[in-house]
Order: sequence, then C-alpha cells, then structure tokens
Amino acid sequence: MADKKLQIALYWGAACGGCDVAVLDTNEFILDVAAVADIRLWPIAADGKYKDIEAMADGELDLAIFNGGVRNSENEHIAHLLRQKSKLLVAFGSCAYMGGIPGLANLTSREKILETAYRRNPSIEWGNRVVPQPETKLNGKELEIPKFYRRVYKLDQVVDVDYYIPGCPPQPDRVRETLLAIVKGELPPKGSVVGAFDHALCEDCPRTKNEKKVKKFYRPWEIKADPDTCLLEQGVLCCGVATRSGCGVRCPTSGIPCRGCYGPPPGVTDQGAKLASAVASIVDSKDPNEIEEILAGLPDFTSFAYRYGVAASLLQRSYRQ
Amino acid sequence: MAIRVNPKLIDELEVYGAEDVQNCYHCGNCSAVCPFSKEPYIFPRRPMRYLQMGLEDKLKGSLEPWLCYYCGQCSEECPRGAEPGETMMSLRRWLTSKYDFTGISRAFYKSGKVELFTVIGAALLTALGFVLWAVLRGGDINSYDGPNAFLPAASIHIFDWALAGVLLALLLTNCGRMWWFTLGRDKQLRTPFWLYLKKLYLLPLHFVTQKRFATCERKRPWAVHLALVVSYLIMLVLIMFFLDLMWSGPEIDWRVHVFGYIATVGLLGTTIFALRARLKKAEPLYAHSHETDWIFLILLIFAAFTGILQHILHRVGFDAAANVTYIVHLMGVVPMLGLEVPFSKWSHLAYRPLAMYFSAIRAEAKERAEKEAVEPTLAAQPVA
Amino acid sequence: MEEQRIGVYVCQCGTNIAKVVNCEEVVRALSEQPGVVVAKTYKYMCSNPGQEMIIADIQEHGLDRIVVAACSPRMHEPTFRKAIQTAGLNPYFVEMANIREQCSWVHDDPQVATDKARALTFGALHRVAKHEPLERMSVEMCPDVLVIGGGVCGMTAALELADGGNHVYLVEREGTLGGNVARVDLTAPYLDSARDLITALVTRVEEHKRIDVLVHSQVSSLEGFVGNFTATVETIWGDGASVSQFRVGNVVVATGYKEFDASRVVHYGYGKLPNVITSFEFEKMLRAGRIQTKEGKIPQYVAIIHCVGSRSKEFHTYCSRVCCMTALKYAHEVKSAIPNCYVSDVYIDMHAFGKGHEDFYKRGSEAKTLFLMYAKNDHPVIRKAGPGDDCEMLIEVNEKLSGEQIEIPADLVILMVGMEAREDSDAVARLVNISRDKDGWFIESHPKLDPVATTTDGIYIAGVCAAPKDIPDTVAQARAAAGRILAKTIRGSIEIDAVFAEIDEDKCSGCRVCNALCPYSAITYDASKKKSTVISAVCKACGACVAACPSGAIKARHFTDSQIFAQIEGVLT
Amino acid sequence: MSYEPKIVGFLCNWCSYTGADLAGTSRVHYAPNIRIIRVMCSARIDPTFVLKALREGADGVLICGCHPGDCHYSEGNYKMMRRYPLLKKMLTDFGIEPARVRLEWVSASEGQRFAEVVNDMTQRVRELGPSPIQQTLAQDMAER
Repeated sequence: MADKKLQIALYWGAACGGCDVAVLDTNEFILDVAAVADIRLWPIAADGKYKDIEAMADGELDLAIFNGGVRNSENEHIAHLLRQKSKLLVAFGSCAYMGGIPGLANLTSREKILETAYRRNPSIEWGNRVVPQPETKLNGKELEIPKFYRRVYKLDQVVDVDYYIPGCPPQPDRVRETLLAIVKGELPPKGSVVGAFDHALCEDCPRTKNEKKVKKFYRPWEIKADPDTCLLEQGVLCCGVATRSGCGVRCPTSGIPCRGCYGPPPGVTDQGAKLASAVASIVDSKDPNEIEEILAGLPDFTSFAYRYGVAASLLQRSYRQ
Repeated sequence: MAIRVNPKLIDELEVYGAEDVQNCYHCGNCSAVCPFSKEPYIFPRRPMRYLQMGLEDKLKGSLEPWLCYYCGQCSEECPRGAEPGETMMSLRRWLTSKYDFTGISRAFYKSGKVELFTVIGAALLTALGFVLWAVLRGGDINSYDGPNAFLPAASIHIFDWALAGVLLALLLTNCGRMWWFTLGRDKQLRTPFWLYLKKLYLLPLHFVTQKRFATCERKRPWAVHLALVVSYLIMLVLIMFFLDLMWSGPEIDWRVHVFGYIATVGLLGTTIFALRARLKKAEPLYAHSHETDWIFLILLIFAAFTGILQHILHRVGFDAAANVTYIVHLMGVVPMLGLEVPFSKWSHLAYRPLAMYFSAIRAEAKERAEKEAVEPTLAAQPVA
Repeated sequence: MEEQRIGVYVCQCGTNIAKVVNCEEVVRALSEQPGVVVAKTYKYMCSNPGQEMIIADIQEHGLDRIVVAACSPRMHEPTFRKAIQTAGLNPYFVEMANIREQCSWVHDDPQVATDKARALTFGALHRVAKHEPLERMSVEMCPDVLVIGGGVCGMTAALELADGGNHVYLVEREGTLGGNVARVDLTAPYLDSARDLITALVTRVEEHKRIDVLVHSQVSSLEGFVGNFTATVETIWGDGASVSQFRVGNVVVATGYKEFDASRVVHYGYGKLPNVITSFEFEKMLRAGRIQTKEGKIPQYVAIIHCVGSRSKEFHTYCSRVCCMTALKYAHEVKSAIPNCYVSDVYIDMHAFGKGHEDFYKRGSEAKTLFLMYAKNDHPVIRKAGPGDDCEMLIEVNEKLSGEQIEIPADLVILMVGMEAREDSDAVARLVNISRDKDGWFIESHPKLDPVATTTDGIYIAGVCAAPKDIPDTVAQARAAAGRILAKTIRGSIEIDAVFAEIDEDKCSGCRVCNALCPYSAITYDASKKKSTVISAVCKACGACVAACPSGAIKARHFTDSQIFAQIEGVLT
Repeated sequence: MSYEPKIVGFLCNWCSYTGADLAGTSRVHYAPNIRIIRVMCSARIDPTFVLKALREGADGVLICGCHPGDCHYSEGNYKMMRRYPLLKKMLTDFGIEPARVRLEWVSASEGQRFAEVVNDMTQRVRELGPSPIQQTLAQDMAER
C-alpha cells in the first residue's frame, strides 16, 4: 500500500457544502493527504466526471467520502456508483449520517416543497413559475434532470455504509484523525461511528449540572442564561443530553444550546423521542394542565429535537395526507 | 342581634322533669320518627336545642311542646337516652308556669310539697266552709235533698258557677298570655283577624275529638285520653247544667242516670288505668311521673270515687253518710278544679287545643308571608 | 452469538385456554420460528408433570430459553422461574405469554383468539431471545438503629428495638426526653396521668444498656442506603459542641409535631385578650392544679373552641385528631375542679372515633357540657364583655344546630390548637430522603398497606410526623416500625431483587436528568467523577430513569429497550 | 376481510396489567385487537416504544398506568403524564393522528373500565383507518 497512492473520491449529495469546507479546514493536512492519495473525484474542489468513475473497476477506489443526504436520483446513482467502485464508503457529516438539515423536509411533502420553491416563494421573479419535471421535451429532444424524490434518505438507507463521521460539519480534528486511521489501516469494526465519542455531550460540557426540575422553558433569546450552569436546567432546550459528543462542545460553550448535530449517543434509538422523554420527565408539575402549559414553552419541539435526524428517526418522514 | 346563651336554664328545667336533655347530640332521630313533626314545627329536636342553649324567649314562644302527645317513640329511638318525650312533657310544665301570671303554677311545679299542702289546705278550707255554711243555715245532716238538705243543690249550683267564673277568668288570662308569647308579640308575623276566625273551628274539634292524638302509632293512650276527656265533659255538663236533676231521689231523669254512670265509669276506669300504668311505668308516656302528675291523678280518682260513693250512699238511704261523703267529695273537687285547672296539669285541656289553633294560624300566616316574598321576584323575571 | 435453543410451551389450562384458543395451531406456528427447538402444548403447564416436562426437555434438548404461553405472569412466573432453575438455567431465561387472562377469558371467537395468542407468544419468543442471565445480590444489614425524636413515639420504638436485641441511638433535639406528651396533664379518654406514662418510658430508656440517648442533638447527615447508613450527629453542650458518627442499618423518624400558632387566627384575639389561652397553656394550668383567669379569679364560664388552625381553608384542611377528646377532657377536668362552672364546647364536628371516645363524649354531655356547633369556615368571634355582663368575654357564633346567631358567656377561653408539621420537617425529609405531603407530613410507602415504611428503604416513619394521631396510634406505629426493622435485621443481610436499573458509567454523561426522578432517591451523583450511579439495593425497578436517560446509559435489567423492542416486533408479526 | 386495527398496549405491572387480568378473571369480554406488553411502571414507557410500535405496524398504541396519586412507585405515572403531551405533539408533526396514541389511568380494580377503554380505543382507531406508515415507506422505496 505504501508504494501505491490511495485512491480517494469525495462527493456531496443533498448538502450545503459545509462538509467539503470542513475537509478543507484540515488546512495543510489536506496537502499531506494529497501527497499520499489521488483525489479522483471532488466536485467542489477538483475536476472529475461521473463517467470517469463509471469507467473504474469495482473496488478501484480505496475510500469514498460521501457528504449530504440522498434527495434525488442523481445522489442515489452516485452513492451506488461509489459503493461499487470503492473499498470503503464513509457517510461524512450529519446529512449523510442522518439526513441532516435537508431531512427536515421529510416533515413536509415533495409537492409542498416544489410548490413553495417554484411558485409561492416571494423571491420568484420569472413569469411562468414552472415546476421542473424529470423529463421534458424541448425542441423535439428529451431532456432529463435527476428525479426529485418524495423524501430525503440518509446514505445507509440507500447503500451499505462502512463508517459514519457525524457532525454539521464534522470537526476538522476528528476528520484528520479519522483519515489518518484509515490511511494507517487502523480500522474500527464496520458500521462504527468514528470521529466522535461514545458518550453524550454533557460529559464534556463545562457547565455545572444540578438536579433538573423545570417550571418554565425559554427560547435562548428570552433568558439571560447563567454561563456556568447547564442550559437545560435553566429551561433552555439543549439537545446535548441526547447528543453524541465529539464536536468539542462548541455551541454550549458559546452560550448556544446544542442542536444535536452529532446524532444520538450509542444506545439511543431515536434522538428526538429520547430528548422528548428526558425533557418532559424533568418538567416540575403533577397537574396535567400546568404540564401542558409548561410544555407549550417548547414551540416546534419536533423540528428542534429532530433537526438533523428526521430521516434517521423511527418514523423517518411525515405521513400527512 | 345575637341571642345570649343561658347555660343555667337547663338546671332550672330539671325540677320540671327535664333531667336528660343534655345528652342530646342532635342526630334528629326523634324528629324523624315523630308523626307530628313537620315544617314549620320541628320537634322534639328544636325545642331541646333551645333548652340546652337556654334560649328562654324562643322556648316561651314555642308551640311545639303542645303539639306533642308523648307517645314516647322519640324517647325509644333516642340513641343517647336524652328522653325527648319527657323533655317535651317538662317543657309543657314549664310553659304552664310561664303562662300563669300568678306564680302559683311555678311554685307548684318547683315543689310537690307546696302543691300538696296547698291542695290539702284548700280541701280543709272547703270542708270548713261548707260545714260552717250548712250548720249556720241550719241544714239537716240527715237530709240529702229537699228544702232542709244539708247542702242544697241550688246553692251548690251557684257555688259551681262562681267557681267556674273565677277559674275561667284565670284560665283565660293565662291563655291570653300564651297568645301573647306565641303569636301576639311576634312583630314580623302578620295575622289578620279573619285568619283567627277561619281557624276557630279547630278549637272545639281538637278539644272534643283529640283527633291529632290518634295520629300516633300507639292507639291506646289516645283511646284512654279520649275516654277521660269525654267522661269529664259529660260530667262537666251534667254538673254545670243538670245538677239539680242529679240530686233527688228515685225520680232522677234516666238520661242523667245513664250519662252519669257512663261518665263515672269513664273517669274511674281511665284514672285507675293511668295510675296502674304510672306505677308500673307501663309505657314511655307513664315512665316518668312528676309530683304534679301523682297529685292530679289522685285528686281525679278521689273526686270520681267520692262522687259516685255519695250518690250510692244516698240511693241506698244513708243520707247522713252521703252528706259527709259529699263534703269529702267537694274537698277533692274544689282543689282539683280550683288549683289544677288554672295552675297545674289540667290546664293543658285549654292550652293544647289552643296551641293547635295558634299553630295553624301561625303556619298559614307564615306561608302567606313567604308567598308574598316570592311573588314579586317571580314577576321581576325577564320574559324570555 | 451462539444459536439459541428455545422451548415453547403452550398451556391449555384444562379447557380454560383450550376451549377458545387452538393451542395446537399456536404450537405449529411457533415451531416454525428460528431458534425454536421444542414446541409443545399440555393440559396444565404449571402442574408437576408440566414442569417436569419442561425440565426434562431442557436437559434432553439443551434448551437455553423457555417461553410459556399460559396464564398471567403475575400468577405463575415464579413457578416457571423456579422450574427452569431446577433444570440449571438462569431463572430469568423464561418469558410468559398471557393467553388466559388477556386472551381466552376475554375473547370468544376461536380464530381471533388463536391469532392473538400466537401474536402474544411471538412477543414472548422475541423477548426471551434478548434475555440476560441475572443474579440476586445480598447486602449486609447493620443491626443498629437510629431513632430521631425522643417523644413517646421515639422512646417506644427505641425500647422495642433495644428489647429485641438491637443497639439504638436515640437522638433528641431538646434537653429532655418526653416530647409533647410531657407537657400534658391527663390523657383522654381514660384520664390516666401523662406524667406517669412519660416517667416510666424515660426511666426505662435511660437505663437500657442498648440505648444511647443523645439529647441536645441533631442528625446532621445520613449517608448510604438500607443496612448501611452512616449517621453524623451534632451535640451541643452549653457552649461546646461535639460530633459523633455511627453506622446504622435502619432509621426511625419520630420527630412529632408542633402546635399551631393561635395568634394567626385574628378573630380569637389570642395574645390580645388575656384570658384566651391555648390548650397547651391550659395543660400547664392543670399540671399546676389551679384553673383561674389571669386576674386570679375562678371562672364561672369556660368556653373551649375546637379546630383552631385545623379543618379550615385558611390554615390546615386536615383534622388534628386529638383535640376533640382533649377538649372533652378539659370539660371534665373543669367540672371536677369547679362543679358550678358552666363549660361551653364550641366545635365543628365531634370526632369521637377511637376506643372509649364515644363513651367519653357521652360523659361530657351528661356532665352538661354545652356543645355548640359552628360551620367550618364561619369561625366564632371573641370580644370583651360589657360592664353589665356577668362574664369576661362573649363569643359570638352562628350556631348550626339551632340556626341561631348566639353569644356565649366566657371567663376563660381555651383554644384547641391543632398539630402542624415542624418547621424543620423539610430539612429532616431531605436528610433521610423521604417526601412530604402538601401539609408537610412525611409520606408513607402506602397509606393503607404500608403506613410506617417510606419510599426510601430503611427509613421508617412513626407517630405524628406522618400525620396527626393520638398516643395509642403513635405507640402502635412506633412498635410497627420497630417490628419491621427487627424482622429485617434478624437475618443479618438483605437480598436484593435482580431486577433493578443500572447505569453504564462509560455512557453516563453526568447530565443529571435522572437525579430528581427517582422516588426512592436511589440515584446518587458522584461530583468528582461527574457520573450518576444507581444504588441497586435501593432501586425498585420502576424504570422512570431508564426511559428518561437521554444518553441511553441506564439499563432496566429484565426490561431493557432491546427486550421491549423485540416484544413489540413479536406481537406485531 | 375488513380492516382490523392492531393495537399495542403498554401496561404498568401494578395497576393496569392487574386490571387487565381482572377483566380476564371477571370474564369481561373486549375487542381482541390489543396486544399487551407489560412494563413495571408507566414511567418506564419511553416515547421511543410508541414510535417503535407504530413503525412496526401498530395502528394504535394504548398506554395505561395507575391513577395519578396511586402509583406503586408513588410518582411514576406523573412522568408518563408529562411525556404524553410532547409525544402527541411530535406525532402531529409527523402527520400521524394523535388519537392513535392514548394514555389512560386504569387501576387494578378496574377490569370493567379496562375493557371499556380497549373497546373505545379499538373503535376509534378502526374509524381512523390503517396506519399509513408502512404503506408510505413502501411507496417511498418503490419510487426509487
């Protein structure tokens, strides 16, 4: 392996590009990577055509890093392609791992998304408000664009995934460590979450924790939270309790509640449901009406608790007719 | 305005026979079993409460004690042995003493000895008076009737009427006071005169028939009481109006004979029955006997017995003995009528029917007042 | 994982199950499932032949897990656990499907019932596959006992325990033993002397070689769990203080009560009218042997007002239970001391529930105590009488039994002050990890079936600290608590059920969501490690913390997520 | 065959499960659609269980615990009482009729009531129709 350069592909599915930036944020390390590896595909940074990948032999790639969820047929096509051509496929970042922010769209429907994006959005200025179709006839020719799926999938709902690196985006340090481990062949068991810890965020959070009893919930801007005390016990919904650590406690140390981007800690099946269970359990009331009142202080709880994890949740999507 | 509680009243009532009223804890069983207790006259519980608390004015204005015939069911049902029946009885005694303005009644009830000595005194005075009078006017001890009669019927008749007049005056005064306590002084109660007329029929009705008493579950006390009342009435009528017919020899009118014997049998029968029952404490009604009860009963039996005895003696020809017996008879009758009717137990023959009469008036007056109070509000209701 | 070898046994329960459920069909469906080695149906699985059949199959076929589809597990789970244990399996490797109480007895369509029985048995099958072997634990039980409070209750409990052979530390805050009863003259309804009662107790307690009495002392901390508490007691001697520490296995809390502060009820004029006094002040008079007004006069009218601070919306809604009889006792004592005195007893209801109480009430009536009833929230008002009155004060009250607005003459008014939780009850509750109700009384484990135990193992409550009660009830509770402790300490150790929650220290993030959820305070937080731990001896396995643990660090033994998930999958196949 | 809903019941051991057993011993018949899963206390019921049951094909989920104030573990049921509104809110956001999930207090002595609750729940879920979850997920897969 030492004499042969690693063959690497990076790809983005339904993503914001932040993950690619995170890779670049490893700074000079990326040059070390470049020294030991050939980057065969990286749409955001390097040239490379799908057909080059298609032309590869199966398993020719050593590592494919896929960020972003699977939103359309193109995403899925490349996911299959990379799976086929690569020895290792890594779901990189929260979107590939859990569906991520784009996965929030699963709480609505494809029709509504298209309606909003192409017809109702106030910034739409062109006249005919056409909703793009997968197949269009133009001047007698058939044009195809990728099919926009009914929902977002996380990567492993589409293809077999070897490793997961959570984070929105994954922390550059974790990325470096992970890539090094892969280069050195120090690989954890298949299916592992790498670049993160096996405990929840609170363990690394410097804020002081006390017994929790909450009489009122606040949005972050509604309260001047004590900087040294656990946000949740001050009534600010912080997802840290039900979120895997690994990010370096970036948000809570900056006074912002954790948003849960690293996904659930091991042993938790459904991040949002678990967060609901924990948060509701510490409500300090035995009166059904008061409980309702206190919980009303958590508007849009579902989107908050599943900010990154709708596609990865037990229910995966909305079933509204 | 708050009414002052008088914890001492209950002690005062003890001499009238209310010995167990403090035991009452107001479960209300007594009022529930009583066939007479209904709005607005709830008893025995309410008067018992007034008594416990010493609300003298409330008690004085109560008609409830007179509405009770002492069947004794309340006392049997009482879980605490508070003797509600006896309490009502003692309240009647107490009320009698309150209606009486002379204070004699009070003295009698407070002490059996006083009554006894007064009765004996009156008896002796009676004897002395009649004997003196007979002797002075030269009456023949051996002559029972006719012009030389030891005690001529016509004179006795006059005496009867005189005595009746005095008694009636006393009794009516007391009845007037009863009216004042129970109806007259109640400023809130509006009792138009026609209401008194409308209910007037109740007086003779209850007096003669005792029909309320018949409502009690136990019928025997009512029968006995009715027999006594009827006998007494017959005797009263005979004496007051037909005394002279009762007097002389074999030519006595047969009707007087028949009624006289019936009344005598009735009086003797009922009083002996009552005496036996009181001795044996046969029924709740007879279980507690106040001194006044004994004196009254004994006087009644005495009068009835001596009355029939002098008649028999005269009929069999022992006129001298008949005359002596007659004096003895008067020694019983005069205190019995002169003392018992206005001042003691026998006064209830007036108070009870009066109470029923008053209670009916009061109830209707109250009902009318309530109706009047309700009607304007009804009229003020908005029409939907 | 090694291939599992599961045996499935479908009970017919005579015809109880079989007449509705087609047991053969259930067996057939189950026998086709992976992992199922044996599937059988039998007339009575719980009978000896039934159990022996399972035992024989385990040995013959090497079964490692058993499903019994039969009656409710509440009925026969222990039976089958024992049976498979006899066969050498861990007792927790059996799971029951309730196809009698929750199937054959409530449905009559054979097809539907059979389908449901199959689904329930599938649930059990999936679940049992996830079962783990569990072992029961044994914890040492220290026989020594800490009794907090040196009143009648504490002393009785201490004596009972010490007589039973246990060493007792009796901690009393005041300088002397006796508590509130030591302030009382006679006791109702038999009019025994409270002084004699207390003297006898104190003498025995002080002379008992197995009782350490610590007066002027307070428990400052109690650490550990049932059988293994460490108590720290601070004792104050004049201006000095000392601290002692000892190990105890159980604790009896007998901290009693304090009397209601009568000055809080303004319309009684307590503190303003000199001859309005509280029941405890009157007890003092009785103990001194002289009933008189502040001016030294013998009262002609004495009034007693009940429910001062009790049974009212403003103060306490509960009944203090002893005041009615105490008031009757006062009536009695007044009448015997001053025969011509009139006693009015102003009450809401007469609560004469106990032995001898109704008779005592009747005796009060017979002695002409004037009982006057007021409505719960329509209190009497006391004012000074005028110069023309033959009394000092007048009590105005809306008397319920007569319906009259009355005024009662009084020279001396005794306020029957109720019982109140002590102001330190909150601190005591926190100290021993028990809870208080809305009135501040300590909460028992079960109000009817377990009145002296608490939700914290090893902590017992007795006497008035749990709710107002009289001396006989208090003594009964003290002895009950002592009896409970003696029964537990006699074995020297306690066995702990294998089913409890446990925290995976590696996964615990120390977020402390679980800490306040445990009703038994079984969860402790180690501040240095920043981890929470479940004291398994204290845990009762409700699973509240498990469901709430947001990092999935707490496992409910025998009710794990994966077991329940498996059962869900099973019943829905 | 007409649609018969599948209902998963999570019942606390001390009150509701015993209540369900009592319905059995009293022979109170009720709809057969419920599949009961025993937990020690309603406080053990994680909203995840409910989602899991729905995901696995349940058309409704019934949660039963001791009446408030009567919990065997003194306050466990209050924890479920607190989780329930949030769970319903989440279900609504996921487009699932909240009526598919129901929390009821059933004591050990309320066998009759348990039967009534199950009958009522079954009827309501029957009216709601089959849960859309499995079918929708299958349609999603078919589209790809």
